[in-house]
Amino acid sequence: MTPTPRKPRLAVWKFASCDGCQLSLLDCEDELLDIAAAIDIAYFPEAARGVIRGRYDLSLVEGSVTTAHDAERIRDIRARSRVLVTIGACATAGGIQALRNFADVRDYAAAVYPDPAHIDTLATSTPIADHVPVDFELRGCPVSKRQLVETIAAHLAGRRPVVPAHSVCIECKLRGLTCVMVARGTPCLGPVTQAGCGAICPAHDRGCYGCFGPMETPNAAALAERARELGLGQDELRRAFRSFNAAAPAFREESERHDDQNDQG
Amino acid sequence: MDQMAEPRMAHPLVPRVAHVRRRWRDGPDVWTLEIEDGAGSGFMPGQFNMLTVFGVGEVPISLSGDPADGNRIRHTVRAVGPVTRALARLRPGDPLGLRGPFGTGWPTDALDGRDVVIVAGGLGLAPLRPAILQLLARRDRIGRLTLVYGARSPDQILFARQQDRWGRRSDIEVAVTVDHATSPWRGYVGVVTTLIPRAVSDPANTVALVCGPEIMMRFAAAALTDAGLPETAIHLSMERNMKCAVGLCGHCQFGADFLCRDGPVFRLDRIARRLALREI
Amino acid sequence: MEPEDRVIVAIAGLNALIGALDRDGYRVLGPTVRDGVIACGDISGVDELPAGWSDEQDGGRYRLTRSGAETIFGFTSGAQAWKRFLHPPRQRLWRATRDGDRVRVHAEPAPDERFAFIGVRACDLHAIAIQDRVLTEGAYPDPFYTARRKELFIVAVNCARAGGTCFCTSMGTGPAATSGFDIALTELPGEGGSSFVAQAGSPRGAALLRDVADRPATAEECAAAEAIVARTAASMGRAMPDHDLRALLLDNPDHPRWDDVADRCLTCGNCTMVCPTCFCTTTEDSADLSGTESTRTQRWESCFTMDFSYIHGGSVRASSRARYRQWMTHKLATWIDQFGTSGCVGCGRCITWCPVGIDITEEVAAIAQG
Amino acid sequence: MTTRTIKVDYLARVEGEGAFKVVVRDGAVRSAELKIFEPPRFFESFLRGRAAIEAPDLTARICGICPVAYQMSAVHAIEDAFGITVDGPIRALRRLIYCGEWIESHALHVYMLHAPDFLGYDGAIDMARDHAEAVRRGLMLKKAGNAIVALIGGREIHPVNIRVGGFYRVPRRRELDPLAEELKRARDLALETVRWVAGFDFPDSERDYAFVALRHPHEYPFNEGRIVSNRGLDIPVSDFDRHFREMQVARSTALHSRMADGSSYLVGPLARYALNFDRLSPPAQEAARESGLGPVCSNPYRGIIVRAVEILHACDEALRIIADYAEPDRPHVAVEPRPGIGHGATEAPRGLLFHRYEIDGDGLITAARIVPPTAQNQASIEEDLAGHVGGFLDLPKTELQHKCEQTIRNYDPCISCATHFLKLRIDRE
Ligand SMILES: Cc1cc2nc3c(=O)[nH]c(=O)nc-3n(C[C@H](O)[C@H](O)[C@H](O)COP(=O)(O)OP(=O)(O)OC[C@H]3O[C@@H](n4cnc5c(N)ncnc54)[C@H](O)[C@@H]3O)c2cc1C
Ligand code: SF4
Ligand code: SF4
Ligand code: SF4
Repeated sequence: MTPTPRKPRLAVWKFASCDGCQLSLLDCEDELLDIAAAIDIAYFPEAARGVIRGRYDLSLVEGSVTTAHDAERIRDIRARSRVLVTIGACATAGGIQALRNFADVRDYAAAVYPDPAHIDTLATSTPIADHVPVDFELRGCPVSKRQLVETIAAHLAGRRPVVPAHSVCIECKLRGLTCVMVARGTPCLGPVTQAGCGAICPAHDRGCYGCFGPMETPNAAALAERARELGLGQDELRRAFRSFNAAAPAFREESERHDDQNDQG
Repeated sequence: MDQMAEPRMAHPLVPRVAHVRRRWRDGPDVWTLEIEDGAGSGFMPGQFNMLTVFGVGEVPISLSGDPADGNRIRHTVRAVGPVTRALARLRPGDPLGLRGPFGTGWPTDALDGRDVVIVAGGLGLAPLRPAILQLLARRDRIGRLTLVYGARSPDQILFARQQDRWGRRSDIEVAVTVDHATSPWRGYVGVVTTLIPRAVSDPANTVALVCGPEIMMRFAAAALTDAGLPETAIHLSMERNMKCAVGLCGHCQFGADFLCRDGPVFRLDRIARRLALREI
Repeated sequence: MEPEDRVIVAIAGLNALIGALDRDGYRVLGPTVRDGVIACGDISGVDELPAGWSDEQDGGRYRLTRSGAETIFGFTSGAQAWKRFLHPPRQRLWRATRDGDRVRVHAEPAPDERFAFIGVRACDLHAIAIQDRVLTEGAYPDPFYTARRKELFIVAVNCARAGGTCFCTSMGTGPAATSGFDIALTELPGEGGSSFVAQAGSPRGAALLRDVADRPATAEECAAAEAIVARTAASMGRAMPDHDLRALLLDNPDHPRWDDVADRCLTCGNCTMVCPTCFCTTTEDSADLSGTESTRTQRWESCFTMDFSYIHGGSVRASSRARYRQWMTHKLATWIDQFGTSGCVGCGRCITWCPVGIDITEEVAAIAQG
Repeated sequence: MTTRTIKVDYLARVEGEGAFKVVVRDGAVRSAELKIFEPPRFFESFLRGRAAIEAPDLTARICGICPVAYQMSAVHAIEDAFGITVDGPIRALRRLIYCGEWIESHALHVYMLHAPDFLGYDGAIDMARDHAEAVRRGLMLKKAGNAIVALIGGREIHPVNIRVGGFYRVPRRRELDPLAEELKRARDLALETVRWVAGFDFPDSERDYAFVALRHPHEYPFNEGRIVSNRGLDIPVSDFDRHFREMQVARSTALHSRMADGSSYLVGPLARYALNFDRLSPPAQEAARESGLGPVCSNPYRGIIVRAVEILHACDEALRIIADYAEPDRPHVAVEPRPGIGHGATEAPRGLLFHRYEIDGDGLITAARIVPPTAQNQASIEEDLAGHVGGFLDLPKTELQHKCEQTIRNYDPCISCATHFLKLRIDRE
C-alpha cells in the first residue's frame, strides 16, 4: 500500500493465441481507467499504437510458443521484464494449439495449407514457462478478468494474488450451486480443475470442461473412473482431458491413458 | 440462545493500528521492528502477534523483545515471502495492523530452582529471547542457564552482538554451532544436538526450552531425552499455518490441539506421539 | 400452553406461521426445489415448500424424485447445510483506508439479519449446536455468527423417512428433534393434506404456536407421530460402526486404508463444503489499485487444499492421504478432544456429495477391521 | 528510380499480429500487402476426429473478440448436418447473445481502436485524457454488450452456455429484467455514439464495392439468411463454396477469398448495412439518416458511423427480444448425431463467417473448413491501401504510415481469426 514514486510500467505481449486473455483487460470496463491511472501501459499494441521501449515492471504474456522466432522473442521479453506473468491456457499450458503435440505437425500443416513448406512453425506448442522463468501463471481459457485485475494489483502491491489453486468444486459450493455430477450424472472435470472461473459451467447445468487446467493435486485417474461409470467411453475420456490444457502434464497423462493402445478399461 | 454471550463489540479478527518506531537488521534477510503499540498490555515470553501489512496480508510473528519493556514491542522477521518481505520493508512511522498477543508462553514462572537449557535453531531464537531476558532478570532464582544455538553459517547467527554479550557473562553459558563454517569461524561446526549433552548436568532438575525448524526440534527432543530429561521437562514451540490465531479458522490444528490457543509452546509429553508422525 | 404440550397445526397454520415470522422481520428460509435438488432458500409461504417431492441418495448420487404423496417434508438431508446462512461462505471482516501515513480500520458491523429456518432436521440441529460450541463458546467468539445465531428462529421437522446415506441413529443425533428448536413438527399425512403434530421448544415458539395451532393433539396423533420417527430410525441407509471412534482413529494413523482412500479421493473439498459442522475459514486480502483501501474477507476453506497447511517452504499435509486422514480424524476423533462432541452428525451429505462417493462409514469400517 | 517502402511492423489496435508493406516506385504504388504473422494454430486440422458437438467450444478459441460468432456458425453448420431446426425462444436467445457480441465488439472498435485515429491519439487511454466522457461512454456501452454475453453465455469471452441444439441452461424471465434496464441506458449511449462519430472528419473516398452479406426475410441478419450481394448474388449458405474461392495471389503465397470470377468483395458492417438497410430498426434507420448516411455507404472511413448505427440496432433488437421472451420448456432441442455435411454462415461483427463440417457416423468431424470475415476482406483491404496511398504520397513518412494504418483499421480486421485459414508466407523484413 506504499505509494510508488514512478508509475510502474506494464507491457502486454502476444504469442500464439486468440487474443481473448488480453482482451480481458479491455473488458475490465469498470477498472480500465483506474488501471491506466495506477500504471503506465507502456506496450499494448492491441489497444494503442504508442510504444515505450526499454524495461517493464510487469509483463503480461499471452499465447504459446509455436515458432522458433517466438522462442527467441520470449527470451528478450524476459530479459526486459522485472516480473513476468503468463496469462491464459495458451501461455500456461500450450493452449488448444498444443493438440499438435499429439499429432504430426506436418500432417496438420498439409491438411490446411497447400504449400506447407512456407509455414514457419514448431512441431509443438509449449507454455512460456518451458522457455523462460515465469513469476506467476494465471490460468484460464480465457483468464477471469476478476483474477486478472487481482493479479495486476497484487503484483503491484507485493501481495500474493488471491488465485487459489484448489478445485472448481470449492468455488461451485461457495456459490451454492448444485453439483451436476451428483445430481444429474453429468460428467464434470471440476474436481480436477483449478478454480477461478466462478464455476460457471455447473452454474449453467453443464460439466466443467477443464479450461482452467489441472488443480494443485489432481486425481484425474479417479475422476476418469467415475466418468466412465457415468457413461463416458474411452474416446470421450481422451478428448475430455485433451482440450485447452491438453499439454498440462496431469491432463496429458490422463488423456494418454485413454489412447487406443493404452486403454485399461 | 439466551444463554449466549452478548456479541463483543470488536471482532477478534480486526487489527488495531500500530506504528513502527525503529527498525534494524539482525541478520541476512532478518529485520527487527520496534513497534509502538498504544494498546500494549504486556506479553508472556513465547507468545506471538498477528501482524498485518495493509493491502498485503497478515502473518503470525513471535514477540522477540523484553517482556519487561511495556508498550514498546519487538518483532524479528525473516523476509521469506510476501508478507514478511513487506514487514521487513516497513520504515519508522509506517502503520501496521496488530492483533495479540496470543498463545501459550514458555513456563518461565515455573523454573525457580531448576537448570534451564535453551535450544534454538536459526530464527527459533526470536521467540526464546524474551524468555532469556526474563530469566536473566531474575537470574538468582534459577540454577544453571545454558543457551545452545545453531545457525546455518556464521553470518546467519541471529542477535550476534547480544549473543556475544551474553557469552561474556558468567551467569549464562552460550554455545553456538554452525552447519557450515566460513573462514574466520573458530566455534563449533555441526548440528545443534551434539551440544546438548554438555549443557545438561543434572537431568532430573533441568528444563529445556526448544524452538527451531520442526526437524531440528525432533532431534533436539530425542537428544534431551537421551540426556535424561523427562518428556515433562521439555518444551517446544511449534509452527503451523495460521489465519485467525483465536481458534476459529482451523488451520493450525496439530492433532487435537490448536497451535494458536493450546500452543505454540507445548510440553513434549503432550505432543511426542504426534511429533513422530509425518504430515500430521 | 406448556412447551411440552403437543398441538395440531394444519397446512394453513404452517402458512400462517411463515407469515407471522415474516411480519416479525425474519428472513424465512426453507427447503425449496431448485436446480434439481432440495436446497434452502427464501420462502414466503407453504406453497413454495417441496410438496410431493422426495429424493434418492447414495454415494456420489442424488436424484430428486416424485414421492407419490403430497407430503411437504417427504425428503431427507438437503443439498446444503444451514451453515451457509449462519456462517456464510464469504464474510467481509474489515476495510482499511489510508490517508498518508494514517490508516483507519473500519470493522464490518455485526449483521442484523434475523433468520427463521423452516424444516431443520435433527442432524442439522445437532450440527448447529456443534457450530455454536466452536464459534461462540471459546475465548474469542465469532461475533457475526453469535449475532445471527442469537436471533435465529428454528422450526424443526422430524424425519419421516431415512435417506440412503443417512446414519444419524448410529451417531445419536436423530431422527427425532429433541432440543435446540423453537418449534418442532412431525408431519402426519392425511386424506385432505398433511397436518402437523407440533411442539414448542422455547417461549418464543410457544407464543407463535398458540396463534397458529388448530387444537391440542390427541393421544393417537402423538403416538402416530412417534411411530413415524421410530420407523425412520429403523430404516437408516447407513450406520457408523459401533466403535470407540476416537481411539480407533488416533490409534491408526498409519493404517493402509489411508493409502487406499487416497487413491480414490479427489481432494476436491466437496465433503468439507457440504458438511454442516465444518467451520474452517481462510482470509483473503485485497486492495484497490491505488493502494488507498484494503479489505480482508473471510471465506470457507477446506483442509483438503494445499494452502490450508502451507507454511513457508511447502504444505505440512502434502499427500492426499494425510489430508483425508486429517479430515476424518478431526471429524470423528480430535473434535471430541477439542469440543467435547463428535464433529459428525450422520447427515450423510459428505457421502452423497462426494463426486466419487467415498463413504465415511465405510472407511471407518475398513479401519475398524484392522 | 526512387523506391519508397512504407511499412509498419506491428499493426496496433487490431486483434492479432499483423503488419503491412506498401512499395512505391517512381511515385506509383506498386504493391500493397497486409501481412499476417500470427502463427498458424491448425484449427481445421485438429477438428478432425473431434466430436461435432465439441466444435462450438473449440472454434470459439479461434478468436477471443468474436467467440459467439464462431460458436453460432458452428452450431448452425452442425445442426444443418444433423437436420435439426431450432426456433422459438431458443432461437431468439441466440440472436440476443449475438446482439451482445455486436455491441461489445463494435463499441470496442469504435471507441478504443478506431476513434483515436480520427481524433489523433495513439489509443483510447490516451484519448481519455481529453475525451474522458466519450471513453467512459464507450466503456459503458461495451459493458452492456458484455453483460448480455455474460448473462446468457456465462462469461464475456468463450461463453460456456452455447451448444448444438440451443443452450445448456436458459435464463429465467426475471434474470433478464436488469439487463433490459442496462440496455435502455445503452440505447441512449448508442444514439449519442452515432451523433458523436458522425461529427468526425471523413476523407472523400467512395469505392465501388461488391458487398456480400446475409439477408433474412424479416430480420437484420445475425444467424440466418441467404447470402446476397449488390451484384445480384442470392444463394443459400450451402452454395458458398460454389461462389467463393480462395485464390492464389501472384505476389505472395497468400490466398484471399474472392468471388468465383476472381474479383474482390467486402463483408462486414458496410455490406450488411447496404444490403439490409430496410431491416434496421426504425430508430437505427432514423439515426443513420440524421447522421447523413444514405441507405448505402461506400466510404470505408464512414464505416465507423455504420458500426454505431448497428450498435443502436443491436440494442433495439436485444430489448425487443427481452420484452418478448418466454422461458422455453427445455433449454435445447434433442440432438441425434448423424453423418452428413453441414454448412453454417452467420454475421460476425466483422462480417460473414462461414463454417462447413463433414461428420461421420460416430458424430466425429472428418473435415472442417472455416472462412472468417478478415480472409474475405483482405483483398479489398489491400486494394484500398493501394488506392489510398496514392493520394497521400506527399505526406511525411510517419503521417503516411498512420494513414495506411487507419485505412486498414477501417475494416476492423481480426487477424487472430485470419490466420487459421490464410496461407501466407511469413516474410520478415
Ligand atoms: C506461532 C508462530 C510464530 C512465528 N514467529 C515468527 C517470527 O518471529 N519471525 C518470523 O520471521 N517468522 C515467524 N513465523 C513464521 C511466519 O509466520 C511465516 O514465515 C510467514 O507466515 C510467512 O508469510 P509470507 O507471506 O511472508 O510468506 P509465504 O511463505 O509465501 O506465506 C504465504 C502464507 O502462508 C502462510 N504461512 C506461511 N508460512 C507460515 C508459517 N510458518 N506459519 C504460519 N503461516 C504461514 C501465511 O498465511 C502466509 O500469509 C511464525 C509462525 C508461527 C506459527
Ligand atoms: S458440479 Fe462439478 S465442480 Fe461443482 S461440485 Fe460437482 S463435480 Fe465439483
Ligand atoms: S467450469 Fe471449468 S470449463 Fe467451465 S469455465 Fe470454469 S474452468 Fe472453464
Ligand atoms: S462428516 Fe459427513 S455425515 Fe458427518 S456431519 Fe459431516 S457431512 Fe454429515
